[in-house]
Amino acid sequence: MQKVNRDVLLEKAAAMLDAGEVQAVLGWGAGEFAYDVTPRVFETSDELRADFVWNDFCGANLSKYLVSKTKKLEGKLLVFLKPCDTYSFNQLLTEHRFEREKVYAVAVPCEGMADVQKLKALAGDGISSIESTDSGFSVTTIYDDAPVEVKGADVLLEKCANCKSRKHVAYDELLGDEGEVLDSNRFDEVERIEAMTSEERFAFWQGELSRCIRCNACRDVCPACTCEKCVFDNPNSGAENKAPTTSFEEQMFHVIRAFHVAGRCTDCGECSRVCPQNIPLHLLNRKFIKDINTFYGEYQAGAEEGSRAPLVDYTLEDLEAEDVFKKEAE
Amino acid sequence: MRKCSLSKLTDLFQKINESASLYLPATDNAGGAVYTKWADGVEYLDVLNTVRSPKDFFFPQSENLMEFKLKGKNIEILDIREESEDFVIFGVRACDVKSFEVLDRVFLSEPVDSYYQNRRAHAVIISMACMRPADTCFCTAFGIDAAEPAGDVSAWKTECDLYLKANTEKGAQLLAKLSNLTEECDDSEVSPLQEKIRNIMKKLPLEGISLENFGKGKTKEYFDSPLWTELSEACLGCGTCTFVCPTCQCYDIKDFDTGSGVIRYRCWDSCMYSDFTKMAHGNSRNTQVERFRQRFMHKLVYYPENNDGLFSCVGCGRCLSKCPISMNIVKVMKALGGEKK
Amino acid sequence: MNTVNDTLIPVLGVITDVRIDTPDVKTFRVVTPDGKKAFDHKPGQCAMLSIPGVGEAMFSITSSPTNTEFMEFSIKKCGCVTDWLHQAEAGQQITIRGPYGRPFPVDTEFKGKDLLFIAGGIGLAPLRSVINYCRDNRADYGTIDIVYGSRSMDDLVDYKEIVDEWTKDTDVHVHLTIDREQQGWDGHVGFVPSYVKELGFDTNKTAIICGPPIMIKFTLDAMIELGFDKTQVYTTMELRMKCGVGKCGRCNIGAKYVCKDGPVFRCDELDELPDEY
Amino acid sequence: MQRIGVFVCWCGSNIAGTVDVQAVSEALKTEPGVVFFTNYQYMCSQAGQDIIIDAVKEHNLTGIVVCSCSPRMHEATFRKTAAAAGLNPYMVEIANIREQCSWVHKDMASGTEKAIILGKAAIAKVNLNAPLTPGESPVTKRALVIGGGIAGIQTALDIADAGFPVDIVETKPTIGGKMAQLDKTFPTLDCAACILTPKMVDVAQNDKIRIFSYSEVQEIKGFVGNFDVTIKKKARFVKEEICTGCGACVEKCPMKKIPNEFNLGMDNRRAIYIPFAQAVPKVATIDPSACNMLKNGKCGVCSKVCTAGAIDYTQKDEFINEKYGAIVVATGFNPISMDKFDEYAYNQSKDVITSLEFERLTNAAGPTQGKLLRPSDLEHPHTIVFVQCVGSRCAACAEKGKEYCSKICCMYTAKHAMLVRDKYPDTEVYVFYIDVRTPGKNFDEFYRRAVEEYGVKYIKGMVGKVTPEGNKLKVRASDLIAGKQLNIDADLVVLAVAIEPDKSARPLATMLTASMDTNDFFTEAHPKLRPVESPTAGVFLSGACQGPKDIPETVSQASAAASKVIGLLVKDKLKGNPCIASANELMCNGCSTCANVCPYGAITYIDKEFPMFDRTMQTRRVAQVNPAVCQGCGACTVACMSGAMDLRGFASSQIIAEVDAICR
Amino acid sequence: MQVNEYKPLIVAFCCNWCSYAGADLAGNNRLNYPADVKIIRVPCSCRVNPMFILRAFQRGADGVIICGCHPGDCHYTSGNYYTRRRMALLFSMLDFLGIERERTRLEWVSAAEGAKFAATMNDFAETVAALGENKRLEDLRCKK
Repeated sequence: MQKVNRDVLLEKAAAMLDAGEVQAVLGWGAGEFAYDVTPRVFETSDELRADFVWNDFCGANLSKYLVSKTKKLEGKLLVFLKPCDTYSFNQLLTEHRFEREKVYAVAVPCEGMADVQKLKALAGDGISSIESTDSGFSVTTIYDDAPVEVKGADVLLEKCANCKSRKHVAYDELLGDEGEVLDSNRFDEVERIEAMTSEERFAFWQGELSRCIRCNACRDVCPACTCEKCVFDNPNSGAENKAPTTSFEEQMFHVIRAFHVAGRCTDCGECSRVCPQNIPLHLLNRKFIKDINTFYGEYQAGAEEGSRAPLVDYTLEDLEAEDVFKKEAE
Repeated sequence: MRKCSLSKLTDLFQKINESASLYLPATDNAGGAVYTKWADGVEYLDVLNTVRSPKDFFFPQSENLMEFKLKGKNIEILDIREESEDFVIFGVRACDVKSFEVLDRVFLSEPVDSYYQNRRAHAVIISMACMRPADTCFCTAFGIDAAEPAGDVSAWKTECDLYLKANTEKGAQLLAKLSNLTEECDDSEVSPLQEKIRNIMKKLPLEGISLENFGKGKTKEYFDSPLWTELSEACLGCGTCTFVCPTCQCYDIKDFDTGSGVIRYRCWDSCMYSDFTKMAHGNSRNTQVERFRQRFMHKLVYYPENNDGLFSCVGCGRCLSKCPISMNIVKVMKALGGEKK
Repeated sequence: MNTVNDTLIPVLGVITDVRIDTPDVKTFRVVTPDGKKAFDHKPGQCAMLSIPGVGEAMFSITSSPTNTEFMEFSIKKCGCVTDWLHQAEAGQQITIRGPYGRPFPVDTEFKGKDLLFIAGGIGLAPLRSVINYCRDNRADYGTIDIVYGSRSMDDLVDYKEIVDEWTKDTDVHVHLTIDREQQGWDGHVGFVPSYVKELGFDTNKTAIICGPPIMIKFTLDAMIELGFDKTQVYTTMELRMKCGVGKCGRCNIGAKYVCKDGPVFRCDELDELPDEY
Repeated sequence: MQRIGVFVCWCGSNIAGTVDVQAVSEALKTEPGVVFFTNYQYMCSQAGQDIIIDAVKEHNLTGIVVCSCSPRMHEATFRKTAAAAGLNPYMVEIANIREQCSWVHKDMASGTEKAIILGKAAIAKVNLNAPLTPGESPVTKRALVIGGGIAGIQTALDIADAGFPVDIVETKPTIGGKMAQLDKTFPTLDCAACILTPKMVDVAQNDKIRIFSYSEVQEIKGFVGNFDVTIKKKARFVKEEICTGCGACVEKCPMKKIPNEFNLGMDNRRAIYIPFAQAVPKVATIDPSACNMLKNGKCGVCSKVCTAGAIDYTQKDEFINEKYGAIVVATGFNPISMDKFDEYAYNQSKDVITSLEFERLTNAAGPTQGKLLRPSDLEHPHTIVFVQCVGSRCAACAEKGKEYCSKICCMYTAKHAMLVRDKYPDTEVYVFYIDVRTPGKNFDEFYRRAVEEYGVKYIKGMVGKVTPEGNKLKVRASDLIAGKQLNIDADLVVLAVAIEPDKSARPLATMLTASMDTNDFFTEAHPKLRPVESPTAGVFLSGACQGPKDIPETVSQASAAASKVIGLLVKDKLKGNPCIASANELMCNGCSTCANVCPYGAITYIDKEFPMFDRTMQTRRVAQVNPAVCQGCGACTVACMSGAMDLRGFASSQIIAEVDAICR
Repeated sequence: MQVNEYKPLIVAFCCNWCSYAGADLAGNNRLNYPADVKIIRVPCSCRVNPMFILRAFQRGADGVIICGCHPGDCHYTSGNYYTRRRMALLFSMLDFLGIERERTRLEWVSAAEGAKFAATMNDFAETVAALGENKRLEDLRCKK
């Protein structure tokens, strides 16, 4: 599926490492199977050649790692960024989360990343090999000698199926061709829920949130969640909580989590990707994004470095809270 | 061994449910399975594994331990424990059944945890042999036979029949209640099935994992390994692996002020969390490397050291499929030299 | 169900007396509401005190097991629970569970030995129980030396008891020191490790050290310099106990659980553990 | 936890009438931390305060909860009490059981229950209070007066008198304001110019006072004691320091048909002009919208005739930056627009005029040199109808006009009517009124003289419609006392138009962060007890910007404001509000979100080194709050995701404790 | 058995400069509103953290109202503008989650609007009472 070959990325990174232009490379490392790719810092070109991967399972957004990894290095860190990752990159820069000078950002075009769960649902469990083809995958399982052909479009990660932009908004160097900002249907699902009655919405979210196990994966993977200490971990915050003890705690955590990233969330979709319980967390973030767009004008967090987030801004003519629902009805 | 046509499965569930609440894997409406209290209309979902492990039955994510009422300088302690009801868990995979043994050694060792014991004593476990193990399965490494799952009753499911075999007194009692719905058959009827399963197990991609290099006395060998830094590099420090893990049992005890009293409750905690070991003396595991090492050392070295060589991992593969960054015990074992030569 | 006691369910305790030891240490006397000692314990064991809504915390029982009337806890103000306790007054109820941990081997290894207690600051609290136990069973032990140091005169815990009782015992030798010169102090000035070296004890003694980690480290070095073997030195790590029952998953150092295998360790045992403390 | 004393006030029967104070104090005694409780008739009285002081000493109290009236009333009182007892003043919390309980609830049961809950909330909060010490900041010993009318003039003179430098900023080319346009003043009938112009001269000659005429306030930053103000001195194209005010340029200016604002457009001025003879500063100003030289470079006459060489066509707006310790707002008033009042035909007939225009018509320096001639044909009017309450005292729902009474109209209308009858006894004068309001020294006597001695016809009733017909104005009105409709053929109709705050007031209020009421009058810090101060520290109110006022009232308020300013400027240091934000550096990640919402720019960032667990140091960017600049709004505390930013006195934990106590 | 009439619990966050003063004025003018309304004083409406609102619901509040200065009148210039955005988004989100939108409200009440304060509280209390108990955002542990 991916148009840019692994070797293009590899040679770029290896050359810069060997030339001493960067001290390390932040990329994706090979796993046990074709699909279990782990973000990894490579320090030598030998390591890169052995373990670096760029395939259809590199969904992980590497930008958040820059916060901690740049602190540990004296020199520069080369990072590979997909289009959506560059939005997070900008947003982190806006919030002074790492030093721009310490990063060499290499933009990589992306054709969308695959969701292993969807793939397994179509191809079956017991996967022994996955071959990427032009249109998707050829999957072999231990249960069948013949490979199963799966269309790439059918197994895209949610965030890729509703990709907002194939354009990189920040980089030092671009490999391959630049893409466009897309007209996505990413708010369709939000609208579907908005169209429900209040009771239906409540039931819908109770169903979803009740699965939450408060593993904090959504928070810990989120590039907008970079607090030194999260309110939910801080015994003095009044919100500390370790378990979804009651349905209130589930709602509290997810409302506040989404609120804290409102106006800052770039819609990178990592929260939903990593949720072990498949809770559509992106819908909460997108609800805020949609509302912000409707109430205060289009705003895409991370599109521009240094832009003023909607919640730290205002106009004298802003919508009154009581008019929120009238506006939505329009 | 007893046998029951799958067409009578609902009747079977009905019958079990008459004397004790029955729980079985059913859809979670999000592509996964969750243990659900059976009622008419709840369908058994023959998936390999539930997203959450069945440890919830005995060690729930949060449980109230006791209550306090405060008045001026006085405190009243309320013991809110109640005798658990009898219940039956159906469809527990061999790996998960093994996990109960791991948990038992923690909670039933002195001083016994009465909360856990209470629920454990009232449960009957019907296990289920795995007909379609996944690529993430590696239970064989821990000596678990997916073709012969333990539990009070072992079960096998074919296209048309369900086979049940009692392994314990509790199991036998349960099967006795079901005698009208089942017929006696010979143990050998499931042998071809078992054969098939064992053959599949050999073909699994993780078949090559070996535990030879782990267990008692290996602390010094691995503790200072430079590999931990690299392995833990991408770890987010979230609790996903620990919360989906059937054997992880770290907990925290916290107080909740309800306004009219204080509830002391216990909830899952995770050794991956940065504040987990923050205690009176400070924090003994300050970095993610140390926390990451703790988790795997515990499963592969410390636990076996204290528990006669029993590992605190059952190879269910949940962490393999759920880790946000795909780092897991298999990668750790292989990196540390846990592959068959 | 309610007939089975669970170790996590505490019993009620009443603070009957609060003694101000130092500016940040108070000693609390605790009994059950009917005036009895909550439970028996051995020297070096701990108890979990809690104030519902504030939290639980583990403390060394500082009174001697030979005291059958009440328990005492010397507590330094350093967190939620201790802050709360420090403002509590006599009559306040708290909850208590225990005893937890492996005690000092007073009835085995210590028997008949000359004992050397070395404490720094609040580190005296866990040792007080042992010292008094040994004093009360004086015949079972050889000479007792106590080296105790603190930042200043005002920071010496149990000063009154030390002066009024310990120093008056025959065969109990108390060596006090403070970190810096202070008006009204005519005793030794200097840090504990160097004082230990200065005092130059016989290497046939069994030593028990407790204090801040850095003090323990340097004292241990000093002892070894004096010719002591690590097998002769004991310490306690009760600050690393959390749930008390070895199940919550925090207190382990390698495969050892401080709650169950400790908190009392012989220093050579610690050497066997990975460096995570 | 604190050792808390709870003091429940009866406030006579104000609280005790609806709240069982005994029950309240009993119910609160078992709350955590409470070691003393009592109730008393008047806690705010000396005896009441003594109870508190004694209790603090006797019971070693560390926190005080007073269940009484609004903290806006007596929080300061009880803080002083606490201080007197040796306690930090910020260890006091007030439960408002009067304004927000006993006065709004009727029955004892619910009032008492609520009072107990409010008390619990206050106890929960005070348990988490920490002693606070106000920071100190220096005071710039200079005052700014915005507006150069009689209010501003009086304030400036009084402040200067005390020895402090004062700057006056006036948008018009001259100071003097509305009073300079008046003819006579009630009730003494002395000439306005005769009493005002000497004061204007005093201002000009006072070396402590600088006048920025033809100027506007552009930007205000800072806070009490340390305002940083940018003043825009608009280009008048005349060098102020050189111009002698001789008037030669005015005389020669060919642009003659510019409506003269000073005479409310009833005559004309030139493109270069001096508003009136006694203007201060007496310097010419070129109206750039009218001057040919400025518009197209053709003319230059004034420059040629100016022997002093004061004309400067290239002059630019000038921006002056100055620091002030205090700011006095004296922006005054204007009559409201008559555009919406078609019934009075103001826009149809020149002979329907406002009272202010009437002032100019009767003023010797006015367009008619003081002769009462009607504007349309310069004939002497024989029948004059005065209409009161035009746009004042309108119903709340009315689409036009003001709800309030403009206060000065009754008296000036009586003055006008009396003066007409005095000078022109042949003139018939009618006054239509709703009520005649004359509270004030010698006011009612004055009004009665108009009726009784001068024969002014006062008719209680409203004018329904004025219709111009030929050279007459048909006035249809009702006489409410006689109960009949009246039709009067008038020659002149004078409208006592409502007055409203000057339009510049609202943007100014925004700059000052001072609050306004719905009518754009500045709000005073307390309507009774602090009538000349704005709630914003360091901002004072003088004259009609705070509400409609006549001259004596304005002058007394002006002096009062001056005395408040002097009281502030004599201090060398100001104690700040200690209830300010502060960042927990251990939790701050330096994301700048808080700085983005701070209205005062109080938050900056520094790179700071923090020791790590492995004894290395890590540099992190962290927020720092300037305690002298922070005003304690708390916007940053909510913007901060991690909760690193908190507000002293209103900490999150305290508010949560209040929520919990209320919801318990 | 005594039948208890359902009384909603309403938490009102009032800014110190306008709305709290407005509430005081309502008191001065003896304008009635239900005793179910309990006011918490905050320096500015922008001090109200969404967490406080959720906390109130958790602990048993049936309605939460935030009152601040009218736009343009904020004592701190801009606090209420931030409040307006925050609350608009929060309220919309709560509605999205299926929480009754009538349970939360943001009102501008000036120091001069005692009557408006009382009228607002009467109206809000009535609206919340009509909704009945807060069931969707409650914490069962805090049930009395």
